[in-house]
Amino acid sequence: MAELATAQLDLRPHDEGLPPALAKIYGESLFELPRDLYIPPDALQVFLEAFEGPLDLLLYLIRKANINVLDIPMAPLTAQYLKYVEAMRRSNLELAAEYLLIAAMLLEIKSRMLLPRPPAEAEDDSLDPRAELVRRLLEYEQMKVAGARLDALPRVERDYEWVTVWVAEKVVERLPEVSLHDLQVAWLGLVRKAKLTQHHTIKREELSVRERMTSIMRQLGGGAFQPFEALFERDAGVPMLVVSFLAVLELVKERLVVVSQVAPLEPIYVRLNTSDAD
Amino acid sequence: MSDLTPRMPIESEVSAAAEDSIDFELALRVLEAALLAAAEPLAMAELRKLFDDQLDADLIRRLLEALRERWSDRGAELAQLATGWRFRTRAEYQPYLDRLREQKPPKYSRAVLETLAIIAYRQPVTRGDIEDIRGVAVSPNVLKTLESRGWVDIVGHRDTPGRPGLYATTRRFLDELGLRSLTELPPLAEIEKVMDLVDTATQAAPAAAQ
Amino acid sequence: MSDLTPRMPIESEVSAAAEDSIDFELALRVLEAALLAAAEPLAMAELRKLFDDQLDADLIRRLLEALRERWSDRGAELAQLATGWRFRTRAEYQPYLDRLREQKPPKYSRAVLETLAIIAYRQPVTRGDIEDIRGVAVSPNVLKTLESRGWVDIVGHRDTPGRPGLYATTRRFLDELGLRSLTELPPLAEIEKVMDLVDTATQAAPAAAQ
Repeated sequence: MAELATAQLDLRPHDEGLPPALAKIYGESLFELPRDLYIPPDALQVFLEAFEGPLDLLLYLIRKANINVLDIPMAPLTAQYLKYVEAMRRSNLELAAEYLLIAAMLLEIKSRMLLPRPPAEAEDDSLDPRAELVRRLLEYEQMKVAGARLDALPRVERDYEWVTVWVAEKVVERLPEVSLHDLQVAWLGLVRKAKLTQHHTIKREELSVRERMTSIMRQLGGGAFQPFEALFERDAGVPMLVVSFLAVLELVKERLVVVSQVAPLEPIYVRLNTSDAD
Repeated sequence: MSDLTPRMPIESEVSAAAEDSIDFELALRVLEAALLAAAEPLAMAELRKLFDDQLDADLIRRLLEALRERWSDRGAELAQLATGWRFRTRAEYQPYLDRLREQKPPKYSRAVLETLAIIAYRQPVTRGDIEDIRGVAVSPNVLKTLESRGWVDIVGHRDTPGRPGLYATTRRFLDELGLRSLTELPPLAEIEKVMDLVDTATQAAPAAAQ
Repeated sequence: MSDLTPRMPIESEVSAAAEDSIDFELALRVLEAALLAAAEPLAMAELRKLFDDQLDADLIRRLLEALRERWSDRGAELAQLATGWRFRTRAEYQPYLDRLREQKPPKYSRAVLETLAIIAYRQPVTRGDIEDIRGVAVSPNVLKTLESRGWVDIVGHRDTPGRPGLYATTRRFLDELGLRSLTELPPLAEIEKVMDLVDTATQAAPAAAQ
């Protein structure tokens, strides 16, 4: 049977779907299956690793022998496959269960093909014992080719790189934004919480006085005496003069400024109330 | 800027356009800056946001075409991907860029590539499905490799004993292989026709086999 | 490519250069691709590595100048930094790019807002005043936040024990809130009326609920 197999399987090179080199053995690339049965154990190990499994090995045998996958000569193929399996076993190589499974499948197909079929069955296409094997081989080969095609697609990192240009943005810390509404709500919260009854009635006039108080305090910021008249802008109009006057009164009342006059009718001076000046 | 809409903004016309060209130029540069700086592909919705949604998608598409044309002879190119648009360097300069690299990008084994192909073309599939097709057990490392690259993930579970995970490819897989959708995957070898042949062959076969 | 060395590779000469221009173009594109893809600025040593150290630093500097010139009217620019060269987007397009970032501006805490409201409406006030109104201690951080923002400052000291600082709002506070004067602050009377209504309602509500 062994001779038969070798004789019938023409191992002409076939350049589709072959691993580029099966293995390196003693420094030489192994491109073809050895024709004789003896394969050095090291080589066998590497040889086995070159295949992705029994389907891959079978496909290789079929493609290499240039057999029509749709009309597989089961006897020689099975024989050759079994020789490799047997060789692996003899070399005590660990043999994946899948290889034995396919071996069993091949033997089963071969034996069924040797049996004469009942005429009824012969009518049914699907009952060619090889159909399932052929389907699996073709589907596997399809995915094997698809894997190679995916690998051939230009891929990031290997074939090109993403462009990510640095953003020139100045590091601006985003500051919280406050709206007038926020202030209203905050005050609302205070009123609700503290139940302010007296303080919270703030009229526009009062606000303008308080604003003027602040600006007068800024104006007096140096701590020195300033003439009272300096606090009043002549061109500001009567309402503003009143507001400024009220502001000074309020500042005096709150003891924030000190007003002094050396003698009646002498110039009036104002300065911030600082304790060390007291 | 909306007054640009009727114009065909192809590169050659840019210089011809009189007042419009300023806005057109500005829009092109804004797009260019945003796409150059983006860490991910920018989808149309984001590109529109650049202009406060004032430019419609059609116009932006034409601007992108103009931009792509403008980049046709440069070190990088504008690519349309599954999740949007992004600049990438041209493959022809990669040999030079590789000189700056400390380590080579990973090469994937046939086991990884075949598994990826099965997930890509047959998704969603369980590990069992993959093993059926490949005829061998699938090592956990193979799936881990693909998952950690962000190319596949589990999208659900099949309602069979053990509730095995169903694997599918991600948008990132498409982006990183330069595809806009799964329909752009390389076509499969035509197995259906072959299968027809199988049927025909098996009809003829019994005679030959006997 | 070394035969390029004697030429002055400025942009205007590129077209003039006959055979050399091909290599010059190639070198420019390689540089462009590498700089566009780099995550960090590329130092001269790395740029030279792109060309297997076959181009000298002087030539590369001239190439970079040519590249910079070529990018002078685009969405990004070539910048020379302390550690090397890199592309960066132009600051003028930043406002557009910012639109892609949906990050909301941070918010001030209630303590900060209430303190600000008290200073705005009741100025000048001491920290004690603020604490009286708020009914709780005011953390130094709260006032520091407002001071460092430039919205409040100390305009004087009250003549009481400890001479506490008097806080008032600044010109900048008005500017940044779009007010011409404090009198443009929202009148509180109306809010309080609403408050009264709310209070009445809440007083009425329990009765209704019972």
